[in-house]
Amino acid sequence: MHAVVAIKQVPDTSNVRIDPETGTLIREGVPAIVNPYDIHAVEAAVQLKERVGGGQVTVITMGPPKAAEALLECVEQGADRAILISDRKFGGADTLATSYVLARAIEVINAELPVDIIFFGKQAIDGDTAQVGPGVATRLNIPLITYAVAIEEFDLAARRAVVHRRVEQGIEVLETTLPVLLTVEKEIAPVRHAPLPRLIAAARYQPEVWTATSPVPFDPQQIGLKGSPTVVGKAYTPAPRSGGEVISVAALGLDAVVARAMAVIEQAHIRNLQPVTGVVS
Amino acid sequence: MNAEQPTIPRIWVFVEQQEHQVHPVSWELLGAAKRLSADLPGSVVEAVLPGHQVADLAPQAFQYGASRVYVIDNPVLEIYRNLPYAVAVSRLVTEYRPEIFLIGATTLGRDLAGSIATRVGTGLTADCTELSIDPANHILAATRPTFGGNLMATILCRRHRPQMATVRPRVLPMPEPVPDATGEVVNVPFNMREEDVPVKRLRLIRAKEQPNIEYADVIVAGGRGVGGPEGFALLQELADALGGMVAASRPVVDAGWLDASRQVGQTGKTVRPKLYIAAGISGAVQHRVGMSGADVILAINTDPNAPIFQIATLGIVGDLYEVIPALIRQVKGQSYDGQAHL
Amino acid sequence: MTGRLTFDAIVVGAGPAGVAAALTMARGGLNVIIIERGRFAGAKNLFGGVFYTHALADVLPDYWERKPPFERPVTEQGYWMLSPDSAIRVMHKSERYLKEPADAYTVLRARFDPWFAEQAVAAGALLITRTTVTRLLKDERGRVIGVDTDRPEGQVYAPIVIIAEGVNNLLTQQAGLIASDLPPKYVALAVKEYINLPAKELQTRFGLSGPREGVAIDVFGDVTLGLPGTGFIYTDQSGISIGVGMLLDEFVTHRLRPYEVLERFKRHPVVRPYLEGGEVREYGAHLIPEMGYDRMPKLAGDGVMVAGDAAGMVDALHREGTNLAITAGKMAGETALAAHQAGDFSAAFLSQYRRKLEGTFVLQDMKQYRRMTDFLESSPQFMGTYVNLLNEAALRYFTAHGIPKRTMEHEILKMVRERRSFTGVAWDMLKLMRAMRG
Amino acid sequence: MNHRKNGQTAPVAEVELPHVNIDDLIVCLKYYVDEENAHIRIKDQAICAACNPKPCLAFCPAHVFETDRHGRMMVSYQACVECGSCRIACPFRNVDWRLPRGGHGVAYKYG
Repeated sequence: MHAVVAIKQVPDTSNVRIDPETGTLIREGVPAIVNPYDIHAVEAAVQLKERVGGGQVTVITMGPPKAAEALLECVEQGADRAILISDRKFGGADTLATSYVLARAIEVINAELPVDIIFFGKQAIDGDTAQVGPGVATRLNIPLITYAVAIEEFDLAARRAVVHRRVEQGIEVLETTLPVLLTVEKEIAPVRHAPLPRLIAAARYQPEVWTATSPVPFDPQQIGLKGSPTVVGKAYTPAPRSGGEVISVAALGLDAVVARAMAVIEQAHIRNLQPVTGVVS
Repeated sequence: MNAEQPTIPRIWVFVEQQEHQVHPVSWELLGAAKRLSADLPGSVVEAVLPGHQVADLAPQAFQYGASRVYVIDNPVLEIYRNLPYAVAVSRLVTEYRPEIFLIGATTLGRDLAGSIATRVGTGLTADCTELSIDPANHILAATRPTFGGNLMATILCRRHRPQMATVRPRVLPMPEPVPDATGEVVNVPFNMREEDVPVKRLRLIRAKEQPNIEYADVIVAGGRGVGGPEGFALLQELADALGGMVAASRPVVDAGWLDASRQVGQTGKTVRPKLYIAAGISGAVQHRVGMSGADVILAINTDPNAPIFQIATLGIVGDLYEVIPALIRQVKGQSYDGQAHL
Repeated sequence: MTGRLTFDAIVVGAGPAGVAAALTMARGGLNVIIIERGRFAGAKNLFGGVFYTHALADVLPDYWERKPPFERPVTEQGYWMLSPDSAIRVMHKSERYLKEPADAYTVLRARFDPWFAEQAVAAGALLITRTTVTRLLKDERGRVIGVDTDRPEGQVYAPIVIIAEGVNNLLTQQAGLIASDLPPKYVALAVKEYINLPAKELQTRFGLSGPREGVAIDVFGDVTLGLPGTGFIYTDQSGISIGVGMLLDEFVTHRLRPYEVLERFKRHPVVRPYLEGGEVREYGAHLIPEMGYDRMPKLAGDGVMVAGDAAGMVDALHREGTNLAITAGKMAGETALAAHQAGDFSAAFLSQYRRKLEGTFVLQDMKQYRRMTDFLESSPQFMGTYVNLLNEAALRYFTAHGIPKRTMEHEILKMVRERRSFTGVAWDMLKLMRAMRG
Repeated sequence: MNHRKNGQTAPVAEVELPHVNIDDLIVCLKYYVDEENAHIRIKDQAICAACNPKPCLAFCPAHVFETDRHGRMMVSYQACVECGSCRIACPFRNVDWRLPRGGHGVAYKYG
């Protein structure tokens, strides 16, 4: 069994703060972490490897040299091989260019050792686009299952798997051929505390570094800014939330206050809500 | 091919239906497309409706503003799967070359949009909250939150067409349907066979999920001011009436009135509901970082100096035991039951 | 994996003591593992101190070329003595402080400690983070032979374990080097905030001419409500470290919330202008062992040594700790090297660690100030009465216009007598001298 | 335990401390909360119930300890900065305190 996991190093957005004076992001001291969904993807790959009795887990990332740290954490978690795709020429990539680079890398990895399954986290917490996984599956022309929460069956001999996927109505149970690409929710596999020998192995591990030209060339037209149809027109911090009106029951009376509250509830336009769970009738 | 007048700027909206039920975001997008159309001279608003035996949904699309509906009907489209949908819609896009293509950022839409954009080789801005036409060059300015909502980015796609965007449900207003509106139905042939689809749906488990306040659209949260676990029954009643969930600030969880999974704030969860009702919550920074991303905040507190009022859309100084029962009566009268009202 | 994980030496904790020990041993050719529970070295560390470079230069002579992430050199230092509304400030500024590298720097630990740990890694030590050592492994004769961690397959073996676990000395107790937890009367609790201010603004406020100048201030008196303890204000690169520490016992006895004591300090009329407009970027709390020389643990046992805060190596009077830790770590490392050479890891052999330390400032200073904690605790007038008295005397002195000087002096003396008898003053002075002499 | 004589103590009781909402302070801290394992536990609630005047409610620098209205001692270990004060200063040694699992708990950014 050969699984490839694509991961991303992201700033821990739960710790991003806005400087109230300048209105800019305070990046100082914001730790870089493995995208939280991706570490579950790695765990899922490692557990699958254990389940089928062996194989290889290859983890890849596109990013700056510092992203090697994130790969090492995946090696601790049980990945066997780690590849950092890093080159200034890849900079400024949007989801289309990123999916090209990852798909091309996976093709090369597949040529060395055929790949049976590819894992992505369901989305990265810095961009939240959830588009790179679907893009890679499309480029590789293999089945895509997003929001996967469990792998019920995985049959290498029959080249098929049964995967559970979260949708609005509940859990969809899908049968797919292999190879398949999954983007995963955290439920796919709880992250285990990595064994100490793995930490020691990772501390001594050097990830491979691939550039835009070596060991394989990437199409310069499809990478980085050049390969990205979208550009950021402007970026700004949302205006800090300011309070609206404050009214009091004592001054206006209960009826008037409730009427104002109802108008505000109306403003949230929640009437056309789809229920979070349950049947859409 | 019948790619008539490719110069007409077409604004397309993907009509998402499952089990013959259209997701409301599709209508919201038609409303948005209408507004964009006003800023894009000569443009038309059209809808794409794939599925099996769904042609009868087309009139609804006309009512919400589409002048034409492309119906792609095939049994392989009965249940949504990525491949047949991506192939069918991509072919249509290649044929008609729309200027703009909008898709709801739902589970289905997010699964589909990236595949279409990759097949067509164009740019996609995911999960937008705002759309407009840049008046200078008539291109789509799609704005989306990033870095966990701490930064807004306006994304442009200058040279590739269509300009694709997925848009979050319920961030755009629901347009009023025009009852007698009509339009043209274009039946698009699509002849993929079931044996060409590598993914089969074996079953659907319709299960109630574990309560997770992070996904809730309406949250009624209580703080120390609620006074005790009994008060949360009242908050639960309001939450039920609004189709939402109950949450709490740290002191409440510390006191054991509510489970830790319901805690909002720095050491709890970060929520981003449409409506956040804060009852008896003073609003320490610790709590505010967890909920200030809510669209609308209604705060009820007896203390007029409570910091929560600094960020509330509407602050009510008063006794929550007086205000909330009155709210419950009003809300129940207007049936905010969390179900779709179409 | 099969087979034991075995190293020449295990260091518990990647603070200054542990890293100095690991660095020394790695350079001496030992296969060393440092096990740190934080996400990175320094993640759990906090101090309200000044970093003295002499000890660092001792373990890392070329440290300056390795660009340590210091905040600012200390080019002005001294004391503020606060009464509720005033301050007497005794500051020393000298051209002689302006040299590079300087004798002392302000430091933020989450920035400095990772750098220091990197130097040990560069020397060949293996740094494993995010791993908590849960217990010592001992053989049937009670000799320490390794540690267990909270990781699966987490046992590691080595003939020597150096405990540099910090003030919460759980392993030191397990090793039998100290009998029990430190009582709250011999531990200080310090809370600190890091307040961000633009470097330019900071320099203007503190009268600094540029980034190569900095201030370290110890604050006494009203800052601790007159209780034994100190406050501190240090300038960082673009921020201020401000904090207050008191014996834990005082917080317990007087039911004080540490962060409220700190807030009161920040609002003091003399302090507040320095902080104006700054943004609190971090708050933290830490214990400081102040048990003094006489209550230090045994420093070595069979297969084990202890260094740094875990061994109580703090000179509270001179706000020193990291330098004691580094020197002790180095001595422990050297002892481990000698033990490997001799093939002898017994308590008897490792006792040379203590003998080495006795030849340094570490144990000599600790011995000299052995009575300081007891003295201050039993003589609160040094913090309360005297500081207030000094402030009021100063006020009289500086505002006594038109009053005969003799009258003014008389009034001041009268004030002293009202607060504390002359014999009381004499007695206090005697006690202070004894405490200082050791 | 405390051998200080009355009268020599500075008049601490007269000092009014400014109120600080601890939540406003710990908001700037980065925690990696171990959701599954609490590293601080009360050994025996009955001892806390009988304890007077519960010094931990004051001295804990992260205000981890709080009683609910039934007097039960609640521990919000998630906010702990791991100083260890409660371990040694609880008058009844009633706090079971360990180090959080490796990598969890507070992570200072400045320190």
